[in-house]
This record gives sequence, structure tokens and C-alpha cells, in this order.
Amino acid sequence: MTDSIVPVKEIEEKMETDKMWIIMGPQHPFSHGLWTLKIKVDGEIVVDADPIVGYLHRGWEKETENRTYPKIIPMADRLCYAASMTYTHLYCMTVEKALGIDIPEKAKYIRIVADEVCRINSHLMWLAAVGTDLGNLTVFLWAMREREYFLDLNVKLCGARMTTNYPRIGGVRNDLTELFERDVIRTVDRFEKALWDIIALMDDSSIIVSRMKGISYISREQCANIGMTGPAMRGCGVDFDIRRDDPYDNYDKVDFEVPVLTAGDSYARYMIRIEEMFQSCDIIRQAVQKIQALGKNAPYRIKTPTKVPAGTHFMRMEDPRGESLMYLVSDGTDKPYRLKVRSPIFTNVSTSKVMCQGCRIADVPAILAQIDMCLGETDR
Amino acid sequence: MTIKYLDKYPKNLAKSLWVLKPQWTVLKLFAKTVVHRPVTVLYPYEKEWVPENYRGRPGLIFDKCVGCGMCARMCPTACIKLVDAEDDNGKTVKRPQVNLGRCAMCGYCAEYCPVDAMTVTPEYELAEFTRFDLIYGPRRLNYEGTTEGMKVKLEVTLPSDIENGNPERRVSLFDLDRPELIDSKCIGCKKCAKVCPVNAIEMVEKGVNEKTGKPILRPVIDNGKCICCSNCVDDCPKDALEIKEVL
Amino acid sequence: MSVVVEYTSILDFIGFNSYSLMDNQYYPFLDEYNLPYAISYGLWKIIGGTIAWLINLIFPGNPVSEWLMGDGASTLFALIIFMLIIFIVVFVCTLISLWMERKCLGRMMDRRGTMIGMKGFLQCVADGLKTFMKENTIPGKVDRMTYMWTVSLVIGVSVLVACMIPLSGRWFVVNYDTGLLIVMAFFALAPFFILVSGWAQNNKYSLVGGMRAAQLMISYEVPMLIMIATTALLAGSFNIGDIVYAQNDNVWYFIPQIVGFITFFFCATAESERLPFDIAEAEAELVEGWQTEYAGMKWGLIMLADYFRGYVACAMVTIMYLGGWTLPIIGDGPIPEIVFLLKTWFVFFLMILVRAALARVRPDQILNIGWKVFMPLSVVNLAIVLLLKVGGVF
Amino acid sequence: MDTEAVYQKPSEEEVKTLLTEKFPFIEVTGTEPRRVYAKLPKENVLEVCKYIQHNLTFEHCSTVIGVDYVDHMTVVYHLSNYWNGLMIELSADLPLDDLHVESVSGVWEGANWHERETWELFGIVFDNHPRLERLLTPKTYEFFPFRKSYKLRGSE
Repeated sequence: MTDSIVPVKEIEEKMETDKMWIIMGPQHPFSHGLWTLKIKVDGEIVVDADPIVGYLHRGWEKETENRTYPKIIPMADRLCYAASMTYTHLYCMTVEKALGIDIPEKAKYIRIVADEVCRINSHLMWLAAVGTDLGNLTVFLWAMREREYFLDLNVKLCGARMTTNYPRIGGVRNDLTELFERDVIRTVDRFEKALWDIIALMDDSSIIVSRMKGISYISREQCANIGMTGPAMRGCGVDFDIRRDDPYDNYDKVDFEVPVLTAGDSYARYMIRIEEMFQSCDIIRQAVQKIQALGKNAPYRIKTPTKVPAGTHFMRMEDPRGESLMYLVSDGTDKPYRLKVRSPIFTNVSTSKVMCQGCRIADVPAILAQIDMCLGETDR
Repeated sequence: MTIKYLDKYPKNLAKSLWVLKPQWTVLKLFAKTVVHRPVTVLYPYEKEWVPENYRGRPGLIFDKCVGCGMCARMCPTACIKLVDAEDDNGKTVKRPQVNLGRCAMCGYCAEYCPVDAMTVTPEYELAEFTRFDLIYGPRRLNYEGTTEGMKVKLEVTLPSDIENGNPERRVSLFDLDRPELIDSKCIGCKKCAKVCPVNAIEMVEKGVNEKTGKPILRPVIDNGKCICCSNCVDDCPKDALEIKEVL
Repeated sequence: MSVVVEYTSILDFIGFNSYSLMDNQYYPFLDEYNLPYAISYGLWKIIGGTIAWLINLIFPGNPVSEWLMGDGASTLFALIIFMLIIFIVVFVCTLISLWMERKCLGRMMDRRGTMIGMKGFLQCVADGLKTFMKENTIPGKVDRMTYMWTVSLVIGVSVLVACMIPLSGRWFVVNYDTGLLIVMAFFALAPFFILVSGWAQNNKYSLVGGMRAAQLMISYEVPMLIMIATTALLAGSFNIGDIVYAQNDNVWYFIPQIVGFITFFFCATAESERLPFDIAEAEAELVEGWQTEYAGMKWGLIMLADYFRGYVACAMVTIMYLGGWTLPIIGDGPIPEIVFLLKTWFVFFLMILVRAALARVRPDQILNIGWKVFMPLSVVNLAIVLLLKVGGVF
Repeated sequence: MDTEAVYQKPSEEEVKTLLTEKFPFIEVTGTEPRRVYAKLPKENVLEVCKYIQHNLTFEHCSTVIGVDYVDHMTVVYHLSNYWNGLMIELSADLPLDDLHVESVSGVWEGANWHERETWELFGIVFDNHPRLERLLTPKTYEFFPFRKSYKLRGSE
């Protein structure tokens, strides 16, 4: 009699249920920006995913070849609206390396402060996106409220909210404005308190935790191999942070922890980012102390030649979303011969097939929120 | 430094009663915002405080401007154009005109202006009905309450000064760079003297051409007047002038 | 009656002093007093009396005036006005709960909510007008008839069930002995139409949304019915009025049935497709779920129907666990309708709180919650009630 | 040094000696702290990359970059070690008449999209790539927009 019992799996295979392609995007609430994710579903289970990007391709790298070096700084701002400061910083560092100059200490610390403010900014934007993707609008608004204080810091620092245009080749645009040190410390102190409230809303809610825990597991080896970088990578157990292991500017002179989790799931990636915000607060406090120790009249910007000697140079840095890299080919004129940007999300989004396979349709936004999508830098 | 969040989480959700703690958090804020007002700024009726150096539309102090075109050269979006305008004495002068439809509010014009005539202004409500209205002429660019903080100073330190152990000396970018003549290339066409916005170039006779008998003219640059706008360098037909950078 | 007079006073026709509601031979509510019907009967006496008087002025002694003032016509027209009154009251209550959601949700999120007119209440009206003025677009490849019919039925059933909720012992439409069952039956109808509508729209998001509505329904419907049976068991009747007065006589049922109260509250949230359980229209992954292809007026009405269902869910919680329109010690009181509505809005406030604090569950999680949490809890609740009943406490 | 052993944390000098010992055709053009620059002929790219990935534990391929030097093209690989932050820059020159190079997306999956991008913008063909299709530009493009021969239109 046992022979007549057909295993369930065989029945399922015999039924040959149709797989269905669902095309999410480019206008879709989950895609924060213009991109498309085609998912192939078997019932509710995703069996295949195919991201399509390129709707925002502006030829950024080609355009820079026709501009003088200082004019590229505002363009680098527009690579990513949420992390504009880091891209400008990276571009300036690359050109400085090509010029072979060393910038003043104060500028380095100011850049650290600006970078970390920008990192918190970007992470808060991501937190807001996670909130909406999981269906909780309160997290979105609370995170955006906190972000607003950091945008105000940007205004205080350089006069602009998002596209800051602040770092310059050879330093920064202007000195710290009056009382900026006081304001930044106050904001950071206030923010640490407010973040616990948001954490209470996210981590103490069993619904949100169960939506993220245990889904889209990626192992350490696979994560390194598919090129995932940033907080997502550290959530998979790769203990690597460019700020610590390949320090640029003065990151080797401030003291901070790099959070690493080995769980490898969506929740681990979430937790890494939250912890990074706390660490950024610490870095800001230390950097502000160092700036105050340097004194008010310390130089913050040095004069640089307009023409860059020929050669190839590259720099990399820890963007809020991962490893970003700029490769500069200069030919001795005042315009770059070629400037290539390695955007972290460009590679991270290519892993969405690995991340989404085997999960359900409802998990897709929750998983892809952990990439922290920004199309400006993906398509360039 | 210490790990702050990962020490406490993830925690046993049964202890926080699964879903009750977030509700309590929300209820606390609800009680707070019912008593006090929410954090919202009711925008058209009340506005946020903006600092002095806020980067709104560019502004122009008409009388200070010398019409050198540095702003137009540095503008990354090419939205600044030099146009003819009448100054107070009825003379036709060159002044910048800004197309705010293309302006990216990067503040480069204010930063690179050698005479601090271009400023940033805290004016950010710029909507108009037509695109034509968005083009701000030189007179319209004037901003009433221009203060000292709106003039973005371009202060740099020379790397050579830092090496010499005198790092505190800050100079403007344009104080030291001067155009330099390569005598063999110059043909004495007087173009540089014509384009110089501050009349810092004077054509001086340096002898007589032996073949034609005409005088040989060479530009002499008055370092006190020069603002290093590099107009002469750009317009020189034989590339006889180049900026000598002091580093 | 056919007395020819030269001049008749309008008061004769209105008969304000002389009419008696219950004496009418066609009185539809048997021997119970019904407030909205009494109001509409009085209104018809005034309106119909005026019309009859005007006709009588022109054609003295005509039979039309007489018919208008007769028992049959009065009942007929009074019933029409009665329906209007019931609907308008429910409609306004729903709009108020919509307004309340916007304001409270705003405060919970540290923002202001709607602000246009009357502290933001007129925003509902403005939104309604806006959706009504939109173009009535129907996508090309939908099954037109099913597409229209299902949405009409979803809206119709929601409005119907909202109107059938009694506001007090004197404010009801029908007073069946099986009132609770009938309300719940109509309440549970909408997901069927949502499912069919999802098929009809020729859209993958709608299809998945419709399937999810069905999936949602099978997970909460069974524990919900068990809890209704428990309440009926405790009260000894399915009649809504009996249940309410039984609570007034003993104790509000959320005290013996605290487990059932919480479970039913979440089931009711799921029934009205509000946030922790709005998987059928999960906007993060399914754009608008089964409503994706509906635009303009249809979408506005669907939105309104959602709030009708939210109102019904809260009203059911109030009736079954919070003592309906009665208050302890006072009992019915002078205005039980207001008491009932206040209680309903309080329950709605709890729903808003849940919406603000929680995130959306996954479709497989709602099945788990429904069958592994709600179902045992409702059975436990039933067991407790049985023990109480057998022990003779109630 | 043992060229077959697995080194988890190789130093710059170790990388330099290992690469030059194992592959005599590699020309190490320079080293900086945590940076090694090397040049190699295009035929050996895959072989060298496999060695670097397995024996030197460079687990991550940051970018694959194409550069158009008008008379020839260059493919640049940036490889990164997660254990000590070391980076290797490999560059291989391609003659214009033979723009083919072996794909490394089998070694590092992360190089997949970078190679696609380089192909569509420069026309450098990566052999044995699983899916060499247009990624950022429309599928109808039949030219390679980032080459120097492609002039930008515009007033500048």
C-alpha cells in the first residue's frame, strides 16, 4: 500500500503551477527611486529576481571630462542626495592624492564631522524607508523629524541643506561657523535620546522583528564574493570597515567600534546601521574636541594648483551605503581625462537576486530596504 | 568607544510584551503633542530661521562689481551670462545676469568673486509664472539687506607658508596669482588691455620694430590693480600670457 | 371625512397634536418605540401635511390629500425619510471617525493632521468632492461588468451593515432575534467580492491582493464566530438589545471575557482591513492591492466603505464587550446614542493607536496568528465562559 | 616563497614577491601603504585573478574599469582583501583591434555588473560572461558612449 502513496512534492511537480513574472517599478511604492525589479513568483514564493536599472543614467563620468576640477564638486553632490557630503569628500580626496598634497589637520577633522553628520542623515533616511516598507508610517515620520535637525546642522555649517558643496580640493569651503560646535554636540545628544524611542518602536515590536529576522540569509563567503559592501556586508559577518582598516583623512586618530554581526539576515543588516548611528555620534564628539584643540585660527584650506599632473590615482572611502571608490586618470590639463565612480549600491543591487530568492512577495520591500537604494549614484 | 545598541538588542520580546511597548511609546508622544504643539513648522505662515550664510539665490552689489566674468567662468551650470547694463552715470558696463531656472545654488559665484560683489542671499522662494521671469538681470539681482556674512570669503593658506611654519596666514586666492608675459609670443595686439575689467594692463612701448618701423607694444600689469580674473589669458590670441600660480 | 370647507387651517392637515405613532396600523416596529422613525413620522406629518393642504387649497376635497394623510402613505414616506436619517447619521459618524483618525494619527506621528476648516473636518468633504470630480476611468482589458458590480457590492454591503448597527434601544433598523448573526454575516460578505474583483481587474497586483483577502478571511473568521457564539452564550440571546441589557444587568463582558475582548478586537481590525492586517492592499509591495485599477469616484467610495467597516467593527466591539449604549448605574440614560458613539470612537482610537504603533504582518504570519493564536485564545475564552456559566456566576 | 600556499594576510612586499615569482610577466609598477599596482598582459587576467582570489584571499572585487586611451584601451581591476585592507590594482592594456578579455565574473560574482557596464560604455568584450547585455543605456544603442570618439553635443 505504501507504494500508492505519492509524495507531496511529486504532486506539486505534477501540478505544474504557472510561474508568474511581477514587474515592480519603475513607479512603485517600494522602489525608492526609478528602478525596476522583475520578480518571478511561484504562488507567494519568489523564485527569481532581475533588477533593471539605468533610468537615471546621465553619463556623469563622461560629463566630468568636459569640466574643470572645481566645477565637478557640485556635480559630485548630485550623485546621491542623501550622502552628498561623502561623495564630494571622496572626489576631493582623489584629486588631492593626484596632486600629492596634504591638507591641514583642521580640514580633516571638519570633513570627519561633516561626513558623520551625513552618515546619520543617510541612515535616518534609510530608517524612514524601512518603516514605510514594513507598513509603519510612524517610524518614517519620526526618523524624518530627526533627520531635519541634522539638515539644519548642514545649513548652519555651509548654508545648504542637502547638496552641500562643502569640501574643496585642499580643504573645506569655510571655517566652522560661530557656535557650530555647540550646536552639533547638542543635536547629537538629543538625537541619541530620540533614537531610543524609534528603537522601541522597531525592535520591541514582535511584528517588525519577525518580518526581518531570518529572511534572506547570506553567508560570509557569498557576501564577499557577490561584492556586497557596507553595513549589509558587516551584517553578514565580514569584519571590514574602510574607516578602520584602510583609514583616510584622520579616521585613524578617532576611536570607534565597528559593529559586526554574523547572523547574515535582514535584521542583522538593520541592527548594524542602528549601531553605526551611535558610533557616528561618538566620532562627531571626538572630532569636535580635536577641532577645538586646534584653535580658531588654524588653516582649513590650502591653495592648490589648477592643473593636475598626469597619472592614475584612486581613493576609496566608507560611504554610508558601502565602499565607494573614485578612479582618476589625469592628463596634465585642468580637466580630468577620465573619472570613474564605484558606487556601492550599483553592486549591492545586483545582488538582489541572491537576496530575494526563496522569500515571499511581502518580504521583497523589507529585504530591498536594507540595500538603502539611491538611484543617483547607481546609474550615475 | 563602547557599543551602545548591540549590547541591549535583540532582546527577549516576551519581556516587552510583544507589541505593547511600541504602543506605549506612541501614546507618550501623543500625550505630549496634544499638550504641546507638534514639531511641524507651518511653512507658508511661519518660516524656519536661516543663518546669514544661507545659500539661496545669488545676489549682486551693482556698484562693487567690475564685470570681470569670474562668476560666469566658474558657474558649473553655465547659468550666468555677462550682459550690458547701464550704471548710475549712464555708462554701459558688463554685469552678470543669472538664469535661476538653471541655477544650482552652489554658491561658486559668491565664493570666487574677486571683489565680493556677488553674494549669497537667504531668499529661496523663487517661483515664477514663466521661464522668462526666472532670468534675473543685474539690477534685479540686488538684495536689500546684504550683510557681511553673505559675502563668502575665499580664504586659503599657501602650502609654502605651512612649510615655513607660518600656517595662520590666510590670503585670498586672487591676491598672489598674476598673469605673466611670455615675451617671445606676444604680438602687441592690445587685446589684453581691452578686456581687462580693472584697467590694470597698460601697453608700454618697448622699442621700435626694425622691419616695419612701428613701435613694439608690450603689456605691463599693475599688480596693485589686478584681480586675477584671467580674462587676458583667455583672450590672448597667441597664448602669450599665462597665470603664474603662487603656491 | 369628505367635508367640503371653504378654508382649512394647515394645522388640520399637519395634525401635530393629534397624531399617534403607535396607533398607525402599518407601524413597522410592532410594539417597540423607534426614535428615528418617530422623527421621520413627525417630519412627514409636517411635510406631507403642508403638501396635502396646498393641494386641498387648489382642489378642495380631493382624495390625494386624504391619501397623503392616511396611515399607509404616512408609513411609506416616513420609512423613506427614516432611511435617509439612518444613513446620514451613520455617514456623519463615519466621517467623524475618519477625521479623528487623521488628527490622532497626525499627533502620534508628531505632525498636525488635516487643518482645513473646522479643525480639519472639512478636509473629508473636500476629498470626497475631489474624487467625485475625477474622470471615471476604466482600464481597457478588465471584465467590465464584474469590475463594476463587485465594487458596487463591496460598497453596498459595507453601507448596509453600517446602517444595521443599532445605536440604542430606540434607534435601530430591525430588531431581529438573530441580529448579531445577521450583522456578522453581512460584514463577512465583502471579502468574497474583493476576491472576485481581484480576478476581474486583469492586473497581477489586484490578483494577489484578492487572493490575500481570501487568505485573510479564512484566518480570522472562525475565531471571530466562536467569540460571537461565546457572547451569545453568556447573554443567552443573539439579539443585540438583549446582549446589551444583559451586560447592564451583570457586568460589562470585557471583564469575564478579557481574553476574548483582546482577540475580538484584533479580529475586528482584520475584518475592517486596517493596518496590522491590511495585507490585501499592502501598498509597500502591491501598490494598492485589489484597488489598484479603481480610480476616481470608485476609489473614493472604496475608501469610504473601508471606514464604514471600521465603524462597524468598533460598534461590534462596543456592543459585545463594552456594554453598548448603557452606562453602569445610570443604565440607558437620557441620550444613549451619544454614549454608544463615544464608546465606539474610543474603540476606534485604540485601533488608531494600533495602526500607529505596529507594522504590517506577512500573509503567512496572519495565517499563523489566526490559527495558532486567535483560535486557541477564543477556545480558551469559550472554556472560561462555560465554567462561569456552569458555576452559576452569570 | 611558497607560491602555492594560501596567505590570508599578505603584506605589500609579500604580494609583490609572490606575484612576480609566480607570474614572471607581471610588472609591479609601484607599492604604497596598503596598495599594490601591477600591470599584466590581457591573456593572463583570469589566471592571475584566480590565484589572487584563492591564494592571496582577495575576496572582493571592487571595480572593473575601462579607460579609453585613444590608441589603446585599458581594463583596470581593483581587488580588495578583507583581512588587512590591502588593495591590488591590476591593469591590462587592450589593443584597439582586439578588445577581448577573459571575464572574471566566475571568480568574483560582484564583477558581473561592472563588466556589463564596461562593455556597454566602452565596447570591451568580456569573454565567457554569463550575460553581456546593455545595463544602463537603452537596448537600442549601437555605439559605445564613453569612448573618446563619441563627442558630447552641447554649447560648452
